[in-house]
Amino acid sequence: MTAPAPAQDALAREVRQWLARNWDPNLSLAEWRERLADAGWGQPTWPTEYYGRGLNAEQALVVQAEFARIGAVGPATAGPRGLAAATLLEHGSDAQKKRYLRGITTGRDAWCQLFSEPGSGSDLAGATTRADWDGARWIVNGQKVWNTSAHHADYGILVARTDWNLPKHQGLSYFLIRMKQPGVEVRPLKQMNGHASFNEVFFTDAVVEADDLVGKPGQGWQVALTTLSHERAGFTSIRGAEKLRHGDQRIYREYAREIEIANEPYTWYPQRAGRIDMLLDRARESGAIEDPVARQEIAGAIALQRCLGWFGARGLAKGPAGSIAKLAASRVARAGNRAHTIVSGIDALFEGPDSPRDGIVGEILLSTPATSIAGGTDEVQKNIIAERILELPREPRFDDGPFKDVPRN
Amino acid sequence: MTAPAPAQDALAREVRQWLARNWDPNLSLAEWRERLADAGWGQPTWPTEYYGRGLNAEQALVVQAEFARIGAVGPATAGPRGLAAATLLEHGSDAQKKRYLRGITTGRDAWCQLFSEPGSGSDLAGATTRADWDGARWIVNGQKVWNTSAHHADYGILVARTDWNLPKHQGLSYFLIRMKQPGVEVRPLKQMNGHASFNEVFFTDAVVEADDLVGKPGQGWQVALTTLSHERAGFTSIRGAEKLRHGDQRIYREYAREIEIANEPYTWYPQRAGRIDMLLDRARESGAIEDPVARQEIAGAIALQRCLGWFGARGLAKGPAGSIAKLAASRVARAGNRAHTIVSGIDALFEGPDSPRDGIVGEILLSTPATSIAGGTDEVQKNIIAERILELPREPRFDDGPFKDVPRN
Amino acid sequence: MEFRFNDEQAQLRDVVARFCRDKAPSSAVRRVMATDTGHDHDAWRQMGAELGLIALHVPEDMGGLGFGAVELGIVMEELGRSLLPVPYLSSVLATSALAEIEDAAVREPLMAALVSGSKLATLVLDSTNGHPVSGELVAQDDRLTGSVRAVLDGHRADLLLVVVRAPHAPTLFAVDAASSGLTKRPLQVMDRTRRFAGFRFEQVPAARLGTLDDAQVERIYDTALVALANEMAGGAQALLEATVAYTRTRVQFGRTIGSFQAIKHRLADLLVDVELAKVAGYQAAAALAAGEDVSANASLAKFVTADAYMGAAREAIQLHGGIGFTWEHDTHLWYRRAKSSEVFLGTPAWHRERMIREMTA
Amino acid sequence: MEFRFNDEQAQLRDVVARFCRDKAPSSAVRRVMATDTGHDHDAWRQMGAELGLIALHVPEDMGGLGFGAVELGIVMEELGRSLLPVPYLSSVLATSALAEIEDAAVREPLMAALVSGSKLATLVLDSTNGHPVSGELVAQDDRLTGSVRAVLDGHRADLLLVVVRAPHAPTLFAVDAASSGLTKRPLQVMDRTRRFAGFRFEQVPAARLGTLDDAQVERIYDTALVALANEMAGGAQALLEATVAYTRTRVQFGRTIGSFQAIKHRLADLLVDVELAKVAGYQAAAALAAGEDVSANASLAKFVTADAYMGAAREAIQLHGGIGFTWEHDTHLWYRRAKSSEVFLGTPAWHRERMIREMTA
Repeated sequence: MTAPAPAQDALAREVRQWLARNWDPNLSLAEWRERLADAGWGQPTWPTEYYGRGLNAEQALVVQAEFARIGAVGPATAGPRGLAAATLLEHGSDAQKKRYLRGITTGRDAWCQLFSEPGSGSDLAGATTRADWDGARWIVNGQKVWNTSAHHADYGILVARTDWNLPKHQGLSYFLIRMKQPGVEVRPLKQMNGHASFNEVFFTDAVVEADDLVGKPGQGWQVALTTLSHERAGFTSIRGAEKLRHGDQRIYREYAREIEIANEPYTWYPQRAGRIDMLLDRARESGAIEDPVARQEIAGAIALQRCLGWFGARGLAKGPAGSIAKLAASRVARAGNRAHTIVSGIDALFEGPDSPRDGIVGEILLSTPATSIAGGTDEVQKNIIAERILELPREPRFDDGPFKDVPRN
Repeated sequence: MTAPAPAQDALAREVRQWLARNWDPNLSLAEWRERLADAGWGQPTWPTEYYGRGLNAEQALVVQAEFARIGAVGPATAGPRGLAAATLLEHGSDAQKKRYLRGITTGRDAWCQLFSEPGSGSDLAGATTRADWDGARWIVNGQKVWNTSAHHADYGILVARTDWNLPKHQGLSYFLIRMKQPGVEVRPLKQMNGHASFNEVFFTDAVVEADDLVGKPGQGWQVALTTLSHERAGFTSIRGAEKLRHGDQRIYREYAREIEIANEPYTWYPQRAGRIDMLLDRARESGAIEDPVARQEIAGAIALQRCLGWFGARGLAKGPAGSIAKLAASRVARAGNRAHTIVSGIDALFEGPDSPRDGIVGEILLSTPATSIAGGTDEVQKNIIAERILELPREPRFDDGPFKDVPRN
Repeated sequence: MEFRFNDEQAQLRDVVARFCRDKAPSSAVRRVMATDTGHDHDAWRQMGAELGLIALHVPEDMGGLGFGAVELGIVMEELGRSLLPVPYLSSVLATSALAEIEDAAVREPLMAALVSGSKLATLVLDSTNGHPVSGELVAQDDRLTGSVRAVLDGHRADLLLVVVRAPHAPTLFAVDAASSGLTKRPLQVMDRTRRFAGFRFEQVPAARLGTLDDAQVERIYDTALVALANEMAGGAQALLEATVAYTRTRVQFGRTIGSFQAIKHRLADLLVDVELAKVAGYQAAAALAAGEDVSANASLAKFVTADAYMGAAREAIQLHGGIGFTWEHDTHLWYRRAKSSEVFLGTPAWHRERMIREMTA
Repeated sequence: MEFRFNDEQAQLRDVVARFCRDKAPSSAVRRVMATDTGHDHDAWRQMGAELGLIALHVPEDMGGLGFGAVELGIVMEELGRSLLPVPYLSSVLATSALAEIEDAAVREPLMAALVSGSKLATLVLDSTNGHPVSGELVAQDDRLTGSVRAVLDGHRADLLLVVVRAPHAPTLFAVDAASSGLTKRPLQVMDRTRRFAGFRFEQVPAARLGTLDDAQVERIYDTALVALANEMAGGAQALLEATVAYTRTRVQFGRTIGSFQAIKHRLADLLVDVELAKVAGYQAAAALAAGEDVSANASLAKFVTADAYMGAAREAIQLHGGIGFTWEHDTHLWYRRAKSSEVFLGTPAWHRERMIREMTA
């Protein structure tokens, strides 16, 4: 640890003083976050005119440290709202920032992301959900999928096609859409492991107001890239059940509930990752710890996971190298599945209460296949590595003409 | 066994009578095979006008059975001469058949195959060895590689480019070339396992007479396909040290010597295949038979090899399915390498006399990588399977313009 | 690439294939999966009464059709190409075990009930037989005590045929599923088209059918392995075909994903897996039919087909992408069957070890 | 994607990299390979006298430069990116073992001779130390008897540092290679850039340097593993780079083979192998430098890097095609090094087992 610079000292003092005057764990979560938004301390890096303080990332750490020191709750962060905020800050109009950022940071409004479609998975830019201008508003028709928390959401960030005569990346536009309207139907999508963490969203003449277009028509892909880069940065970190508990006051109870709701879709994520952490204990339980062949599998799985952890911890997983970490995570998940199978033997037949560890083992076996698909398939990651890191030639293009002529599903 | 048909009985009687009059193990091999060529019994399926009897494959088996019954030696078969004969029978002119087939079947002339080039391995049709017409003869310049027995050969079957303005498959021609001439230089090519089973052949203004063109100019690829189909049919069978020994007479001594020379380039082929047959004995020797992890590797390797054997024995490996057998053989070889490594442990450090089994183990470790390359790489086999068996789309073509404009090494 | 079976065998394959196609579309499987028994009773009745499949492998002098392991392999492979939820495998295990009993007077009435389909039996092996089953049983004065973790179709069987070794020679007992002292616990299984139940035996009265020698016990076990192996080969084949078909139609980046070379090569590798798995199954069945010592190759077939099946299931999900991970798509039903089959009757690692043990015995 | 080493470390890497590039072009390696010793004596002299690499990791109070395992790892990785035939690894093993001796009077003269490069020593461990070395030694009245199958650079070492456990506590002995009773057999090795010799000891007089505790013996062994692991990571990286470069220029079917997606994806997989192998090596070196208990992670690094290296060697030959199988192309020299490194100091399977043993101890 190096000593804080004098300017940082002053900043810390300022935050401390403000917290001393304003922080009150008996406030409601909403009341407190309104105060945060007014003062800008909740989002130190946001501009001062939009509920922030215009500080840099290093300064923001100083602010957060002061919050943590006394257990003060921060702004709303759960779910895709952070992606919406980051995108708006970079591409939104002044009016849009004014209109939406406050509701994002206070937690008043929930958001969802509406990018993937049944017909365009790896090929996100092949979206065919359409938005047509009727002279006053955009009319949206089509279907999105894999939309986490869409059933809770007030707003969505939406990529839709507005011009079918341009090449595919040029005909997309980026919208903010009200989710609570008649033309939007949200249906839960059940996964093979029995959870329903995602939704399908159907649009039938849903409406987007003119001033909810982000950027210009046709700039949707560039705007979406901002969202995606923020999403990718968050993917490889494993979501845990975040615990911040300083007392029993009202705000902590509300905050705990907020986290619980936010984490609800992710309870199976540790299983998706292969639960390498459980292997040795499970092997002791089942007796496989005495089996040299099982020990080989366990060693291989643990080694992979350690290497992935070290790779990430050394800050190597940035930019295209994030794809290396993503592929390594797929290997960890597969190795975990194999090792848990051999460790459990006949018990791998079961699910739910009859599966070891109250169903966790069964859930591992049924969840690991998601790791190499969600957030960009292994195949896409390999293309990225081959083309951007190894600098091998790109795949020949078959989709660079007018989109209406491009073969699609 | 079903009883032979009456016609086959008559045939068997005829062969038996001819052998009774002609077979004499005190003849020289050459003398005997001249008799065979005159009578046509050495090559029963060849036409009567070219040293054969014009019989079908089933009848040929009857003939061969009579030869085997009394231990009569057959015609010359070792080396690429069979490929030359099959190709000439299908595409050669009458004069060519007359001129060459007798020397092939009697063993007077040795042959080699001149197809692969340093710049065209998987892409055989990309050959750049050129043959230019000087008004009277073809003048050959260029280089071939992987030419088994070229240093013994009297003649070669050669694919060379005669027209650079046509697409690549259309500009090739097929020649018969005299190997013993000033413009042909044969150099042995040493492999990574220390053997030199192959040669490089360099052509510098080498000469091919006008009537040694097979088919028409530009038909070389079609003619070569005939050669290749016969070659592929022979690849997956493992060459063994053929043993036919009925006595100590002159002809058997000469025949044994012929086989020995023919097999000389192939002594390492069993090692290339992974020597699965040795694994259990080696494990007993090294003590690895007690190691459960080594036992897993051994079991996996043995299983792969048995499956490959069954696949072949059931007659499944015909046509494009030959590529399945070829890929399976690559897996067997890799599994053999892994298993021999774990079985030998520290002894895998060595080669030659210090390596177990008088160097066989070291030779396995250094030879198995050839299996997935020789006779068509695994990558080519996978394309064949994907496109011809699974009927997936073909790779986009980048080489269908005039050959002179096609990118190459 | 099909191994040439004879005409009668080819016909049998066609009949079973057509039957499965008719009876086991996704909708039917999912409907049956949701029922208590998880069995398609109608299909099962037809398999017995109309197609004669229940009696197929039972010797003619025992009231069966007298076909051998090769034909049984064909039926299993075709069943494996569907997910038709019927208790065929447990029936095969039970009737194969019963067929080892020489005393016709003891065997006949039971066999008649099983072959007619009027009773459903399953086979119970415990770990004292050296098989990878968790649980142990002891027979004392024709009463059985102990427990077995997972019995195929145990939730519904009328009769348990139990091979008990302790404390005497291996003996085959018949236990009525309604016996007092027998506690059945239906288990929540990953593969809902194939159920298991656990059993606790406390002084359960059992009918002693006869003793078996070790070779007989192994033959019963090997028969089970070979049947399951052929089923798995069929499952792997079905997954390969479905996945190839999907990659031929699914378009991304303006082209079918089956036109991407990386996908093509992986599917080619998968085809090799499947073809080798199929011959492993055929060969083991043929060896069993020929009365050869098949244990090494039965274990070989079990692990080769299990590895191919799991590999095919993994690739199927991966190449289907997101949709392959959804409940509504069938891929996961196959994945569950593959995972279930991988560990039932012994993991691949266990069988690799058994194969070496047999080869070096 | 490079882990950020500090500036001094980066400089060290540059120096060693440049040195290896200069000294170990293919022609030089092949020339040295063909000599009796198989060592580049000139390069070795410079590594000691000019670059100070022999003394690099030796503590300053023992006459060394006092750098740690991280710097040693850097040197090994860069050496591993070439095939420079020098006895650096054996020197590291011997000096690391010697550094465990506390008695300066005993240690000093030997260490001075080793660090100056005037004598070459290697380390001998036998299987009684629990390490996967075939051969056993017994010390009786400071005389050693027994045999050891394969000693790194044993063909040329002036001095053998021998850890003998039987019949007493582990003890480090120094044995002059010219001692009577010592029979040396240079071995024909697969990797001709790294030689081994076998030794038979018959009542060989040995200088007792001091006893070691078990932790010290393990530390010596772990140091060897970590050094070799970093070397292997460098080798894997070199093979990846060479193979990628080749696929970018080799044309078949009118396009570079590196443009085929199946090849691209395999190279991407290989990059993942290599990157994970590198961090495994770095992390083990850092833990060793920090004095942490490193045995589990040293074994991890050994098997992860060995698997990556062998995988890279296999892919390198395959993607070079026929030329990759020829003697004249360098790929096989790397393949031989990879295979040799895979089994030296214990196979990957052996180290997976050791890792679990350490984790569950």
